Amino acid sequence: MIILFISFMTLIPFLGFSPYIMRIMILSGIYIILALSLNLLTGFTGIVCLGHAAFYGIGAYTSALLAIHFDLSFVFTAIAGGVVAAFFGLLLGLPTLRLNGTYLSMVTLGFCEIVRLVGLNWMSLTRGPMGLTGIPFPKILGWVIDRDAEYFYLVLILIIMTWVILNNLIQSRAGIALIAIREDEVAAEAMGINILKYKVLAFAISAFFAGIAGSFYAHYASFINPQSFTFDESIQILSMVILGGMGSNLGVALGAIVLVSVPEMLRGLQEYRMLIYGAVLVIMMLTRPQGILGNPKALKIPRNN
Amino acid sequence: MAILKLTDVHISYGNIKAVKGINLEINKGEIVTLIGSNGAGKTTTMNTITGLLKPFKGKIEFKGRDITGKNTSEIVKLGISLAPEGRQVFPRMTVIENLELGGYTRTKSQIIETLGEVFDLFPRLRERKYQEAGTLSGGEQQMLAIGRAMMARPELLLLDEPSMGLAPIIVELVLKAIKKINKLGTTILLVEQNARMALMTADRGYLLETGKIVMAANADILLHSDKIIKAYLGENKED
Amino acid sequence: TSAPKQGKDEEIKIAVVGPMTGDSAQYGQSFKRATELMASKVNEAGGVNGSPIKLEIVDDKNDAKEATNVAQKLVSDEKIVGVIGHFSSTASLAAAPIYQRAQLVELSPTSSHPEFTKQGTYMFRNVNTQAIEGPILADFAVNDLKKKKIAVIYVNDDWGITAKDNFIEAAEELGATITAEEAFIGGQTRDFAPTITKIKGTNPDLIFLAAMYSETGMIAQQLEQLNYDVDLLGTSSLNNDQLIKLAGAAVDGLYLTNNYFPGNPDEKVQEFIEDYKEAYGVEPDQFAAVAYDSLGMMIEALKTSGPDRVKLRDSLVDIKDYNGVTGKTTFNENRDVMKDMIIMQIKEGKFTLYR
Amino acid sequence: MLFQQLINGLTLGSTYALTAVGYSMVFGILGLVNFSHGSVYTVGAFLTLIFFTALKFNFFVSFLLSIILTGLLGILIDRISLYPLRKRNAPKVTSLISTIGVSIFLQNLIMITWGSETKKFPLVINRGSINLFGANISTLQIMIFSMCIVLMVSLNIMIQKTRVGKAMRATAQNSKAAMLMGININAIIMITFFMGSSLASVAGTMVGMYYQTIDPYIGYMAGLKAFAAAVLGGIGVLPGAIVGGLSIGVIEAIAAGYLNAGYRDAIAFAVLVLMLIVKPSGLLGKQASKKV
Amino acid sequence: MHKLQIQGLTKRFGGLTAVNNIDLHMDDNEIIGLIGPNGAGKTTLFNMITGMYIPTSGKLFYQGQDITGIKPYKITDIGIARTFQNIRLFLMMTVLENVLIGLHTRTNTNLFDAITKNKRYRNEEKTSHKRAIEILEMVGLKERKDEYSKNLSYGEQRKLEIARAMASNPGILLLDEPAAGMNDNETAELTRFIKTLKNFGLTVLLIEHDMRLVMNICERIYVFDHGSKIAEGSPKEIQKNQQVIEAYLGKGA
Ligand SMILES: Nc1ncnc2c1ncn2[C@@H]1O[C@H](COP(=O)(O)OP(=O)(O)OP(=O)(O)O)[C@@H](O)[C@H]1O
Ligand SMILES: Nc1ncnc2c1ncn2[C@@H]1O[C@H](COP(=O)(O)OP(=O)(O)OP(=O)(O)O)[C@@H](O)[C@H]1O
Ligand SMILES: [Mg+2]
Ligand SMILES: [Mg+2]
Repeated sequence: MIILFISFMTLIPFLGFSPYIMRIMILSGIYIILALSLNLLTGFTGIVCLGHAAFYGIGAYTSALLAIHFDLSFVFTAIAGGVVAAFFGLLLGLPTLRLNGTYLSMVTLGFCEIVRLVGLNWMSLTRGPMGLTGIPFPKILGWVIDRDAEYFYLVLILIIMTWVILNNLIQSRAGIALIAIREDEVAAEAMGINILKYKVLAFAISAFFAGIAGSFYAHYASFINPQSFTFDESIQILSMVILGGMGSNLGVALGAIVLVSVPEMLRGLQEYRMLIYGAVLVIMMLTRPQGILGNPKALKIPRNN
Repeated sequence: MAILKLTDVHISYGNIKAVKGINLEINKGEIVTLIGSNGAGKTTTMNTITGLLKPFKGKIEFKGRDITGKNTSEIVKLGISLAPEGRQVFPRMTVIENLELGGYTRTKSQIIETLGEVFDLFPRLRERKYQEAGTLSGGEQQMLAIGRAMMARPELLLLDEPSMGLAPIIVELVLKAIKKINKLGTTILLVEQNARMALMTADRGYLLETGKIVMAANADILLHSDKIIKAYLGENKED
Repeated sequence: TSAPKQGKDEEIKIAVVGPMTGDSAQYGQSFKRATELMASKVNEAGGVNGSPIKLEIVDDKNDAKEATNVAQKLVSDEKIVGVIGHFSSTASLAAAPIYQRAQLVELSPTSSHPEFTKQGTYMFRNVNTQAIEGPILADFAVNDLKKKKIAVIYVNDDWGITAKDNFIEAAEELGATITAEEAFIGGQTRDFAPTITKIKGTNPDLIFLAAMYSETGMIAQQLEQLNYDVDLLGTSSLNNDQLIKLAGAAVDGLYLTNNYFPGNPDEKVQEFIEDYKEAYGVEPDQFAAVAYDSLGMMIEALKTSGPDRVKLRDSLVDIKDYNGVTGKTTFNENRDVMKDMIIMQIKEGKFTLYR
Repeated sequence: MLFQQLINGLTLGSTYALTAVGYSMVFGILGLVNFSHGSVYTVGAFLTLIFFTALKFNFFVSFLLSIILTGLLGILIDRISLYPLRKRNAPKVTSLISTIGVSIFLQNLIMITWGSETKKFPLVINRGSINLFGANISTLQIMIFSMCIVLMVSLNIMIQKTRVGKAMRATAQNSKAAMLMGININAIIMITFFMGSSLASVAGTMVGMYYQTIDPYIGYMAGLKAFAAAVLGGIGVLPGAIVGGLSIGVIEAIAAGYLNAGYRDAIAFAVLVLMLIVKPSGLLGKQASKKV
Repeated sequence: MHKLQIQGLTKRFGGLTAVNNIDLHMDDNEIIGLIGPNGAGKTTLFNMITGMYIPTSGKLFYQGQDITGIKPYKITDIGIARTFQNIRLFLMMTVLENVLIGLHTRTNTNLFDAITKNKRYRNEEKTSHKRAIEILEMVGLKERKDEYSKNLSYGEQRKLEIARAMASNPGILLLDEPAAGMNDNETAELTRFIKTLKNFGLTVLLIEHDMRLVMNICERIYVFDHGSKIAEGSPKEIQKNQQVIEAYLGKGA
């Protein structure tokens, strides 16, 4: 089944889609990685992160700067992007020792704004609002990726990697520990779970994959500026997770595809486009509050609260 | 005359059928108890009477009026009050604020009067007037939940396991209080795990098993029924 | 490359891209209105060599990522022979590689970022770069107004930064001192009181504003609220009646450069203003004017090239002294324009010619 | 100059505070962050402007109409985008996305109906100003600031002392138990939305007057800052919203005046993050007592 | 050396002394009762033993090791597990998953094992699963293993809490009113169950208001009132203690 699916995916570039459609698919791919990584944090650990775009941006800038200045291979710059993002994830995870709920969400939002504004103002490093241009094509072992099909395969590989790693992680005892933390921190701690350790871990891993997505994006778009990593972007990613169904990897992947495609499909509506998009978002939430593939049982009343 | 009447009431959680067509009647001035093992549907029934859950079939009448599907706030205003399972106090409000909210549908002076009665019944609550309810001990919270339900001076008082978590000496007190307020005119529906105690307090009883009423009789008849002795009282004969 | 076969009356598609939604939507609207006006004019007159012009108005929300999506979509549509857009340099820059690869002209009416036209051979612009406008402004401030102590408030985007850098460089060369250099974030900062208070502390003779009209209006009003009276100088981007409507007396006395002047008695200009007002009920602004001319030039070029992407580029390069509502325009070897500039001043609620 | 900057900061902060109160109220009752609040604020400002300039009503009539209509809009938003979710016990984050949808919708609706260009907001209050210790303080600044204080005090009394206020708090803490007390929680939620949204209209109008301009995007940053202010003060605690708003305003003014204007928001957010780490339940928020 | 030793333990909340200078000890394989009126400080003592509250003063020793002020998750690791008076299950997790969480401290595959799903990981998976099912069987919830725990009735939830606590294979099990919400028959069953725990070698500290349960299985009983220890002894002694009768048992007992 899975093999069938993957082999179908490998065929896609041969089906003669227009470059535009290919571009949408590749972009969806980036958002799938972002949504999967955020799902670990929001869907499983229950931390509503309003700053995921910051990790995405940190990964993008790290990778782009390394590639521009040192002409390094994509394998290296992508991992570096992931690692630097993970480092910031770790930092952001530390306050969770004391902070919870909306207060924590606020800190993630603040972090996102700080990162964007630093990106906007630190001219010597980031070239501020002018952004980084001329980011080289990704190079892997001397192979230069510069065609849509190649980008498509690269993002596909990244998705599969992210998927497998996150999926295995979630099924492991660490994964159940995260869910337990989401459900009841006090009880989780009484079960011997080191809350801080797991939350920091969730932040770092989540940020790592967001960073990887960022570095792919940077090389793919060949131009980045702080505008691409705003709070709105964080919200967009969060919407994908919630729309897709928190805690369901397949769901959030679908959520990503839907939320990348819908605005594209509405493009013809010009100024009505965002109006309709807003309405679509509300309607989607109302029709499936648990998300496309979320568990409907998740909506029943908890007995004791 | 029946003050409360349930006719063929069915209640489900999604596709789990918790209550499967029960008929139940409580007359004015009675103490009626509903007993049954874990998961029999007692709490479900209580919550449905107060409108927290909606039955998918059947009819609930209070004082001859159909209240099926009405909002909880309306039902409460008609004179039904519930001390719920799991206490459900307002954790970040003080004890006295919790009690005042119990009398939400009444006037200030009425509240003050009943407040005194509740405090007399549970002196511990008077001591802890200004403590946040969330920091009370389990038993203290239970006292608060019972006291809060009494504050409404309802015509029909529903108590879901009021003795849970209370010290034996307080349990005795609560049972006495139940009898007393009953004498003063309040009809009571009591759910209790301790069947012996419940049946000794009540006039009549219903036995609920997996969502169905399997026995209904006067309390002393139930107290001596073989089935009940075996399933609910058994064991403890020895002491 | 051979042009796709096309009959006489088959329409020629040109895309107009700009922010139709988002916080710069008003500029996109100007693009849309002006180009539609031009297109209907041309079509009424029989089109280009008999083929009507068909505009495809596209929204990029002034966002780099959206811009690349749009570009990709446009290059895939073979019917489209040229693109007017995008609005900001950021969007234009982001999209440039895609147009270049597909050999589709990207003529931006407004992108003044120096790097923009260096992205490839298909990028054109119809606005003076700040490298040209900055020194003109600096010269005016120092030599004409005789202001030696100048404070700068600039919008923290690519345009604002190049504008203030070019201005400051030229001004300092002419012997002026810059007392303060304060940034704000476009579409986000609305409160300028702290910045103004700070600038007031440095006691400049003049404040140079590298800002769009909406923020300039706010700055002027807040200056007034704080009872601070100082001369203001701005760029051609302020040439918009909205500025006066917004800020009224607060902007009286403000100087600005320009190449489009509604008060220009030139028949062409007056006709444009009339038609625009009739069609949309508002006065055209600077952005409308440059968009109008941009499409005008593209149509001019199409007359000789026919609907072919590559040929269109070549014939655009050759355009000499196009006589539009923003003056005479010629592309230089970098596909940048050099337009003459005038100095205007706002007096009693009107833009007036100062020099 | 420091004094002038403090005044600047306090005025700016007051505008955040007014908006933050609305956030805080809705959060206090429903435990959810209503991201459409920023757009509601914009609608409020536009309604006042439209009634005043296009329909030529008296300013105070316009203001009042805007307050009422915006309040009703709040109720409508709840009914359409939140109530159905509440009824189905959807997770809180779902409501978050739903309100974001509403926000996008409203913002674009404003843009389509009233155009996206910046509009002049008439100055109705006399612009007189006084000079205090070398600082310039306008009547409007004094008015905005006092409005803030008056609202803080009166709202706090309402929440703490009145029956409706108590019902609001009860609903916030345990809605099921609140129903059992005979509280009509739907009515309470409606009142909350009405009040929160009409406060947004007050804030929008005040800010419109202060900056003398409005555009469809004023609500975006204002919304974010107000949310930050509400959280900083201790979300759900009304005086906290005011204190939080004022603090952020002052921090911003100081950052812009003495450090770097480009970083002013970054500094404001950084201070916010640090303060929250030091005091995790906000400045005036009480640490939830953890009884196990 | 006692298995658990408590010396002069005190906890104050503002002006209120919830636990006042308590000495208490437990030895291996004992079942000890802890009773007292509502608000006497019993749950507070549990909270201190498990690290959830930091004692105002006094010391705690587990097998001779000072455990005062240690973080709750480490206490569990060391070997003390508990249930909560206000049930705290992971409501959106299944019955089985709840028990698997209980096994957390007794499993030790790391992230690398999990991501690669290697042999070590798969073996441990299998054993934990088996163990969890065994425990569920013991409390009679095996049939409901795939149910969300929030869908269980009150009594069933109590049982699941005990099962979850037992999963960590604790040296000492702290039970806070396990029989609350159970009827007499179920309580009797619980009594038997706790007795079997003793046979498995467990040490149990039990808070309970159901006197039949307490008197039936506890070897020694401590009685608290207003935070202080007012009595200590065998069930027989306690039942006759006048002070205990007055403060707690009442005449009905
Ligand atoms: N929210 C819910 N979702 C699904 N099933 C539920 C829910 N609440 C209760 N149930 C199921 O309904 C049945 C009846 O539960 P109820 O709580 O009414 O029992 P009870 O008689 O009060 O039991 P106890 O004595 O343990 O309190 C049980 O099988 C329970 O598992
Ligand atoms: N966090 C807290 N803040 C303030 N007071 C507290 C706190 N926790 C407990 N108390 C008080 O300390 C006393 C002891 O509470 P505790 O929960 O230990 O009682 P308990 O003996 O377990 O009673 P019960 O049998 O009713 O459960 C109670 O009076 C309670 O109100
Ligand atoms: Mg029950
Ligand atoms: Mg207790």
